[in-house]
Amino acid sequence: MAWDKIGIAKRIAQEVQDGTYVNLGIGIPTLVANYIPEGMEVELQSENGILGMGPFPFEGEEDADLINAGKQTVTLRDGSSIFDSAMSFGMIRAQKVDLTILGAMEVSENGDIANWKVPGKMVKGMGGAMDLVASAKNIIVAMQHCDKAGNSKLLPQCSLPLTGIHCIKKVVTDLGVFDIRDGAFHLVELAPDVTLEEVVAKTEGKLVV
Amino acid sequence: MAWDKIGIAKRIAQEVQDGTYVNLGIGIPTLVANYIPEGMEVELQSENGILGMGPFPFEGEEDADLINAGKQTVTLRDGSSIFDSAMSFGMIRAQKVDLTILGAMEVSENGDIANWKVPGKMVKGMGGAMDLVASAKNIIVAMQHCDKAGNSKLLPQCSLPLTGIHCIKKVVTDLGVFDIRDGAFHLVELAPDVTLEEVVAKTEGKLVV
Amino acid sequence: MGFNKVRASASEACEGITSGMTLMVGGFGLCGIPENCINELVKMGVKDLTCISNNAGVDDFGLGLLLQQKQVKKMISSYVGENAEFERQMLSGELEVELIPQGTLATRCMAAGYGMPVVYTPAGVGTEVAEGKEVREFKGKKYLMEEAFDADFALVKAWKGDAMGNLVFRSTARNFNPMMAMAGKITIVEVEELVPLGALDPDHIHTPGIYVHRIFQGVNYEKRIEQRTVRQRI
Amino acid sequence: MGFNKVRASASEACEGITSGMTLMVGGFGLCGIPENCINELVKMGVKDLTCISNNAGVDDFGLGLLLQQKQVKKMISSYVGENAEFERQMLSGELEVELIPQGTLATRCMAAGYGMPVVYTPAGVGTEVAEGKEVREFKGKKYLMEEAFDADFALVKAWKGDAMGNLVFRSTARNFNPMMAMAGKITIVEVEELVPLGALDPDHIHTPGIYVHRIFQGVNYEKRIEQRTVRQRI
Repeated sequence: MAWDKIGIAKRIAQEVQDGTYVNLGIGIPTLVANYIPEGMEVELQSENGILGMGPFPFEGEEDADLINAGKQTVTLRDGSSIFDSAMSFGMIRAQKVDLTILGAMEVSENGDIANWKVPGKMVKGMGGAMDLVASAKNIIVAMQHCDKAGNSKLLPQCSLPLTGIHCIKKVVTDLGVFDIRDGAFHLVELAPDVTLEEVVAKTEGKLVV
Repeated sequence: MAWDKIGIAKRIAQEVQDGTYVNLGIGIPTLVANYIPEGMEVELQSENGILGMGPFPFEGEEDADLINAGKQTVTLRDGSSIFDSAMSFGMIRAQKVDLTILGAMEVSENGDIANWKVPGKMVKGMGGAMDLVASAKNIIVAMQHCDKAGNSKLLPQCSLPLTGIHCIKKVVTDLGVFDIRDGAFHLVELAPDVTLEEVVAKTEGKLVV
Repeated sequence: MGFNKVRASASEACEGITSGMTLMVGGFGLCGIPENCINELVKMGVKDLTCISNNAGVDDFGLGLLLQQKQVKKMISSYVGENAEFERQMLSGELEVELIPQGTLATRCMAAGYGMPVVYTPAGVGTEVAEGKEVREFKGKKYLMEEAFDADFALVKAWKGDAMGNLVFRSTARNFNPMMAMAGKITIVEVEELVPLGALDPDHIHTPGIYVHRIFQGVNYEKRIEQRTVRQRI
Repeated sequence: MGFNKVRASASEACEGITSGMTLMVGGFGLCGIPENCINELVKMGVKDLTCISNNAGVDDFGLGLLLQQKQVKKMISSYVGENAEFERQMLSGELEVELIPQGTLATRCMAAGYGMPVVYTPAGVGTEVAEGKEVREFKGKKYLMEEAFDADFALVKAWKGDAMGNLVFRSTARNFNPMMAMAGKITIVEVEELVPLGALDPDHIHTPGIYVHRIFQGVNYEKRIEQRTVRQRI
């Protein structure tokens, strides 16, 4: 059994360290918040201007003025703060956010990432992704190992327009965990019941096992 | 009778317009606040972080946390705001402050100003003066026409280290009011009982009468 | 006369906005958007607008209302995905779209408000966003030079404000509003509540009034929620 | 462990500051200065410090205390006039002094906190401040390129703070403190009151805790007034 989305999120949650500030992208990364170990203190940054983001509100307690970067209604934890978008991206550029977790369409063996644009398709925009990947000290990508057509998303080089270059340090897919360094994907861990052969077959970029 | 300090301040107060933001330097410029016509709304900016600065506090009501750029205890008017030094100089650079009034040691006929340093003497620093003169839309200098030795302070070019270049639009001295444009001091008004001859004799820079 | 910033209505406040102008419009998604000003622009019928705004609203709310009326020539945004009419106009070439990173957008507004002609950001280095831009290295890291925005008007939504234009924002409805308020050549602010002078604590003001040229109390705020997400009570 | 930012005393908070380091020190004049940290530095006896601070205190208060003990190698300030010992050391060449415009000082701190490698400012163009600096013209106006500051520690004074490092400043004691808090590689904050988590309104926080590494409640604040000016009751 390869990891499902929750499996990926749970595995990434193990990478989160106590006493850190973390920015979670939309999709699987958002799920990571649910699996951060009890007793660990982690503050979530939302790039629209929150530190200390809490869970979704109880029904009836939604506040139109309080949303996250995915435009979802959220809550604030004790000790949270609100700030404007310039300060938010200022703290991102100044590398005050310890860890960024985001999704991707493609990642290359030298750490490039493509996650915002498919030529010929409707382009929605990069939002804050380019700022995050250009500045973050530590970035983990959460994604499926292959696209729906079965093509590897771990590539020698990205074929889609880039979001950022030389920035991704770690990828967690349904098949396993991979560190990116020295121009290669280094296998760190296989997902349960995933074989090395499968990973080799499905990884187009340089793989070190 | 040439103008005394209060006379200079009163004359400059006539230049202040209703509904404007004004930054007053230390010395004579500070006095200007006392002579702004009744009924006129003017907000004073203090570059340490105040808009809407009020008069000195009543005795016993001084607040160590509330001072102006001259480090004097002050008060806040209704409608005032407090901000940090970066925003304060940001609004100065962005030319949101309508008028800056400050003192000078020398002003040249092309609008240069020197007011921070005398070589060989203890140098205290430029404080915010260089930022103010480099950015302000409209700057009026308040000063004595001559130094204590009787030398003109309205010069062809400044002899002291500069604070800023091509920035001063108007000078009000004990002898009169002078606009600076086209590389000359243009006499606008003589102080009471001051003769043109005296001004001509005491103005070393190019004078247009 | 005095500062004379208070306006009675959106229509008074929006005077002088004409076709072809560049407008900054505050808000993130549908949160903290100047609803009254946008409705007023629809009424005014001004066209060929260039809008600097992080998002483009949804079909029937926010900037989507201007798009429906084909009043927008160009959008400068970071994310525009929630709007079918937008997509149609963009794909058909009726609407020009410049997509820029969200932090770059925020910082280019801020630069205008802080009197900085340009700022350097690493966002977009090595991507198509860098095309035509100066790339410069500082301490071993590459940055793009990005210019301060230049907008004729900024349309801003605040929670509370006073007659001097001092503003307080509420929660994440702050987002781009303070920077845009600082950046507009003329800044128009609508507030949910116009409070008496002296009612705002000077230490709590997010945007000092010096940046604000006109202010009015808005009406009928809908404050629509784009993604209503809740958890169950246990 | 968690974030573990709270320290019991100035002495715990200042751990790791050693001779030869560069420190940012908040405050304007004697207003909003980190009194407890400065006293602690005197006790620690660290020497050869480079201090980035708008002013240099007076003879017996503020940074003047460090100058008395000859602990400062270099001051980077905009105005330093209120201190006889300072003047003596400067004229004798014992103390190196770099005078820079006040706005440049503020903006170079801000640049560090905002991850901007450099900023452009017109302050000092055509003066000796411009010597050795890049001058660049944008839209017909000349600017100097100024680098972000790089400080080992920032010593900051706030009014209230919480265990997460969120800060609220009081009145003009704010001044340089928020920017320095954002700019230090390690930021140490002393507060008049350490309040429980949740006691600060998230909308009123001036400095989000992410910038703050250590925080403690200071003691015995003197808050000396440099120029006591009053008006008479009529």
